[in-house]
Amino acid sequence: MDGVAPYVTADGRQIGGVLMDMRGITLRFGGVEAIKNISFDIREGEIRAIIGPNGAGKSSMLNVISGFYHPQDGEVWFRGEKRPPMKPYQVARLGIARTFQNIALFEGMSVLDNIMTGRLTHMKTGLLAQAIWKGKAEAEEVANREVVEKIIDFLEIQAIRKTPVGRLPYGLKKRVELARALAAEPKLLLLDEPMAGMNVEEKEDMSRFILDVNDEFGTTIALIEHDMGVVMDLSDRVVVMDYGRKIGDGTPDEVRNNQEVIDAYLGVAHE
Amino acid sequence: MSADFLYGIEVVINGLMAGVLYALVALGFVLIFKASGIFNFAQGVMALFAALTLVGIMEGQVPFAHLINAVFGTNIHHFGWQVPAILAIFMTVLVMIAFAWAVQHFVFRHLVGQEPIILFMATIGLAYFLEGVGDLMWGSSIRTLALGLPQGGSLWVEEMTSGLGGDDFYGFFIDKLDMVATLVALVLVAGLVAFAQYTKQGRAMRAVADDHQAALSVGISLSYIWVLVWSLAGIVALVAGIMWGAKSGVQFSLSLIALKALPVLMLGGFTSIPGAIVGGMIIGVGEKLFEYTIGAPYLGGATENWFAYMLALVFLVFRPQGLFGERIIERV
Amino acid sequence: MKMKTLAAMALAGSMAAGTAMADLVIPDLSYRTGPYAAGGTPFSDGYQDYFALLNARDGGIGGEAVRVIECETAYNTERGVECYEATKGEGALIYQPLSTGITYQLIPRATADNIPLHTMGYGRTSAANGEVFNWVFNYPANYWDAASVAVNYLLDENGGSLDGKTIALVYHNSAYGKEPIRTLEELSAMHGFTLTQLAVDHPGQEQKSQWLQIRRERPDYVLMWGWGVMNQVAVQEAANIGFPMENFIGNWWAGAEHDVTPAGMAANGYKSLNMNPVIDYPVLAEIQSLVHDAGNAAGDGSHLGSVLYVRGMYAAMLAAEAIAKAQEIHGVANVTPAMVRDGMEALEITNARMTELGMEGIGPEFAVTCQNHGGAGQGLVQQWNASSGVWEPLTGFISPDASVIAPLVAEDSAAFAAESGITPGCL
Amino acid sequence: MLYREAGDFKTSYQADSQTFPIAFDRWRYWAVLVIAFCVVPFFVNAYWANAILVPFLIYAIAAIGLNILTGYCGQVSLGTGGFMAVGAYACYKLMTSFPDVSIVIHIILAGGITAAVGATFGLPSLRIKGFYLAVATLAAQFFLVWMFNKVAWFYNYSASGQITAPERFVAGVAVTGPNTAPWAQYMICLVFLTVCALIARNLTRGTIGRSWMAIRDMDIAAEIIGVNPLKAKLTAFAVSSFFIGISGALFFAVYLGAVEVGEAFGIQKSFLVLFMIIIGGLGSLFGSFAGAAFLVLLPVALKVIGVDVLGWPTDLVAHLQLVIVGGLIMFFLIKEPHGLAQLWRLAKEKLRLWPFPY
Repeated sequence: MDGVAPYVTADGRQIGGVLMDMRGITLRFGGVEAIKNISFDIREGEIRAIIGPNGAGKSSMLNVISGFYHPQDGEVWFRGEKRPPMKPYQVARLGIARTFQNIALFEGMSVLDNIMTGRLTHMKTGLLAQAIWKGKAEAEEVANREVVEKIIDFLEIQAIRKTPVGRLPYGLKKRVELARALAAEPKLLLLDEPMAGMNVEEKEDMSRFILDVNDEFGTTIALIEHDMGVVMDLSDRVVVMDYGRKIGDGTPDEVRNNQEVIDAYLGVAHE
Repeated sequence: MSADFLYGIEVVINGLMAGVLYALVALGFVLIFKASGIFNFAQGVMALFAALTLVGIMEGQVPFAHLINAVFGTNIHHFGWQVPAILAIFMTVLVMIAFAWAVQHFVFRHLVGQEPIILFMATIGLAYFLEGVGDLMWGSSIRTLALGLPQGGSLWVEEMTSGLGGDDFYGFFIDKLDMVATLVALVLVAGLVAFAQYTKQGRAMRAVADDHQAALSVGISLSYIWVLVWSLAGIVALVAGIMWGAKSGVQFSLSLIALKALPVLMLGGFTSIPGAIVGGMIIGVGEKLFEYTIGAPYLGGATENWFAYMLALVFLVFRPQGLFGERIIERV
Repeated sequence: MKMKTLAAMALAGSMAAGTAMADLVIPDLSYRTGPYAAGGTPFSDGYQDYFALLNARDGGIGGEAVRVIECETAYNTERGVECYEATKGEGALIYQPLSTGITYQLIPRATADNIPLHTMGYGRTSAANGEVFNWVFNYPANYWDAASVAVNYLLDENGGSLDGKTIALVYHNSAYGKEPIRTLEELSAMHGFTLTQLAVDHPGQEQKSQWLQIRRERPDYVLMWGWGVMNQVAVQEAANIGFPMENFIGNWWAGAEHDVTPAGMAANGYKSLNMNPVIDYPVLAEIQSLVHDAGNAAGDGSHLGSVLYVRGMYAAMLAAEAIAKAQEIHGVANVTPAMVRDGMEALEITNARMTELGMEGIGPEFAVTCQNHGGAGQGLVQQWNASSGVWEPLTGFISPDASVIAPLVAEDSAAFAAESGITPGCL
Repeated sequence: MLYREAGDFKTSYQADSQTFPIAFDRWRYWAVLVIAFCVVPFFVNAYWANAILVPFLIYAIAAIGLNILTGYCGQVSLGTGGFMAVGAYACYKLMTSFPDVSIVIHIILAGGITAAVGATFGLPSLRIKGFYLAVATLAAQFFLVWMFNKVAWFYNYSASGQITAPERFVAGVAVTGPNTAPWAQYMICLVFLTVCALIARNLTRGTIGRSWMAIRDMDIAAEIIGVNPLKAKLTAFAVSSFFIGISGALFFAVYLGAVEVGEAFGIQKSFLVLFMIIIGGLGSLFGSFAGAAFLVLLPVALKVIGVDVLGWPTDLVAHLQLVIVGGLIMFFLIKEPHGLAQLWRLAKEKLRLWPFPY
């Protein structure tokens, strides 16, 4: 897969070189192998989907990428460098942001504050300057607020800016979570089932946002999704997982015609 | 065997028994926490209240006499009768059940579904309230608990073991009250376990502890179960109050024994009954052994209070899930 | 009623103003709640009942009625400060805080406000040096006296020598409990006994370690500086390990009825120091008839004649005598706190006077001077008779070893004077 | 009708993120400050200073400190008493070792020392969570009190084991020692409280505050979006302990003047300050003030009503006081589980919509 030259997609987006390369990842919990020797890459500017039935190890893979799980075997390469074992917050600082399957917003804070937490990796003033506030800390706050306001405008959530997150309906929470991840201005955005539990209309909205993010900010996106229709429409390339193994990798069309993938989804018994 | 070594064993034995006494207090915490997720700050005060009530009933004291006298200018103190211990214990149990019902009915029924910190805070209020009510009902002097529990070192044990060491060894000291307490604690735990395993209410209780929603959906009344666990905790508090009160008399400081139960809870876990017993023993032995070997000779003594917490703390750092907890796998 | 409500609303006003009333105001910082209520209640009852007796029998002191203002501290320092501030504006003449912690708060405050402080058998020991502590009095005896009295008693028991004996000190691990250590260390060097120190952490419900150690080491005597629940547990544990109770001696805050009753018969023979023997004083009958029977008892009346009740009454008597002395010196009936201080410094308690007051033998004879605010420092030993439920005085008043105490007092008070920038001298 | 945000447009992000977005609140805030600084000092007497105002101000600092740790960062601590003791003893040692240095610097340094101690005892928080952590902080509480009691160096080997604050001056006015005027006591505490509250406000509204709250609300998610949990928790412990240390130093030097560790900084103190922030409102600076005021004032008020107005026996009043305080706590919780601060917020929200509530 390496060495594929940059190209331009049919809708005019620029796909670059390899951004993240997972090489032979194996993850075990006790005796259970959640991920078995999986390799795949994510290229700059593309929308990469990871699909598979329940328990296939998709979320575990995402957790490996964001540094929450540490694989027993394999290497993670990011921007051409081998990534040493890292704590999740260090991974975040590399420019990898994510959303969660079961919304992980900070319920005690307002929408604005939640999104501002996405800027934490960009904010550098020291404790003392923050205690004084006037000057450095305030300037930094305002500068970052501007970035956040752009994202708020972009995701059309201006009206709920000051609302405590706990009071929002499900669909909006998902959007706020996306906003928080975007606020980090990530190089790689991981979306864990961004459309789970949404109705058709909400799914359409979310799909549009994902495409827009990719389009306008050029953000590389890796997503997990159950809704096959959505995945096939959105993504440039798809990795298919089943029981911790990779059973397919390629464009949506290639994957759609892969016999092993069809079996996995139709539920052919495993030996 | 050298006297020092034998005395070390003696310290361990006494630590075990002291640990059982701590566990008695910790049990009450565990019962309530397991079934309702409430960290009951009032457990110590409940022990005081139960013991005060027992003594008050036994002596035929008029409840709220001081308040009545102040308001109506009367001068009443006692009914003039004495109530036999067994009957008084039975009546105290009834009072604790009534208390449990009142707590559920007036307080926690209105707080269903609140965060743990808020429930905890309600028990703080309850502790204040109960302390005040206890004082108003029965007065604040030190009361003697005349249940005729055996006290003092067992001479039999002392004589049997005095030959083990040299002239410096005087035989093992084991307090008869501690033996009784251990026995009572074991019976209590066995009773609780049997209750939880073999009775309908007990099974319902465990169901609630596992999953409130699921328990509700199979038709278990949460309210009933919570009155039940508060009653049980009240009874455990009475037992703890009797055991500790036998030593010191029944007085305000009884409510402070809760502090000795907290490291036990940390170690044994807030939800495990065997954890409370084993945790209690580890704490009891640990603090006594430390005081014997290091605290008293080198640090000037009185190290037990902090050492118990330090021990639990260090233990938890290496094993955050506690003694009997399952390994925690964090998920997102 | 309405006026009272209004007064309460103008809280600040009512607290600050009001020296106008012509009564002799005596605040009583009591504690009838909290962990030490059992000790605080009888003391306060005795303190108040005696003033009530003076009012009922003599119409007060020198013709001036006494007004006692009770304020509950729950043995809590901050509440003690609140009580002090709340009552001092009422024209308080003398404070008896009955708590070492509160005493330390009040020493600088009362000194600045020129109100005398009487800390009887507790508080800051070196306050005995009246040249440094002009406004603080701790007669008739202090903690260091108590330690010395206990050792002198034991010397007497052992034919004048404690050489080779071992004495264990079981103490409350606090400033109060640590008080006697220095004195005992001096005395141990002097008399050749070995001193073992056993600290008991607050509150003291669990003393197994300490008593197992005593059982192992078998000291000849055990002294105890305890308070609150520690006392009851210690007495019980001593009985449990079979320690001979007659060799177990508590100080005067570990020798009341409630300290021994929970242990029942097992406590029989336990000894303690006291500064006020419990005997059937004629004044108690007067209090019974003139105060209690008139329905004016301070508490529920059940403590009349108990150890701490008598001590409270004794403290009240000393205060009343000082006020009378002040009235005599200054020739006015409505004395000020500063005059009461003068009265305290000129106080002389004689056997004749105590007999006259119906309290023969309640305390030692002593005279206060500017240099010595500590009195005679004498104490006696009493023993608990569990079958009759009475503390029986065992000895007469025993004197402490002034040659040991005086230098310690001088040293500590000099350190305080240096630290606080006080130039010692008489007022 | 004054209480409106309509028409009060914010034209910059600074203005939007200010402490009091509603004009009326701003006026009231300035009014409170003016009264506190320019009016009260002229009227305060010894009773009000010693029984109410000074303890309130000092407890408010401690409550702000604990609220940062517990309310903002979600780490329940029962070590407050022990940390106050560190502040007090650090202040005492500094005062007696360097008598020529200003007491203000000593108090700040005492806060700094407490911050270091607090951060050390905060280390286990990386592994231990929730009530387990609360109980673990008791280890700090008991150990520190034991240590200050046992190691004579801390109390300069004095015979009594108590520490007494020598007289110290700020700008020629005594602020510690027996000759301190009530207004001076009040002013130094007020200045410290104001500065502490401002710092706390600044920290909680910015980057570090958001990291704390993120850790509080969902620690795993916080770590994944880039919060370093070690740093966030330890700064919370340190900042919290800094404030608590200052309050301990003031408690000893300015308020009581002499303390004994077990009595002044025992476990009850830890519970008291925790009660304050819970009753006042977790994660709310206003709640810290409200809780401190509630628990300082209520007992005094009940005492005045019971003893001075109704003339009841003091012990009866003291017992009833417990019943009433306990009953009120439970009543408030049932009516409003999120503390006094939330009650206040709801009242304001109603006021904002009044007289057209729909």
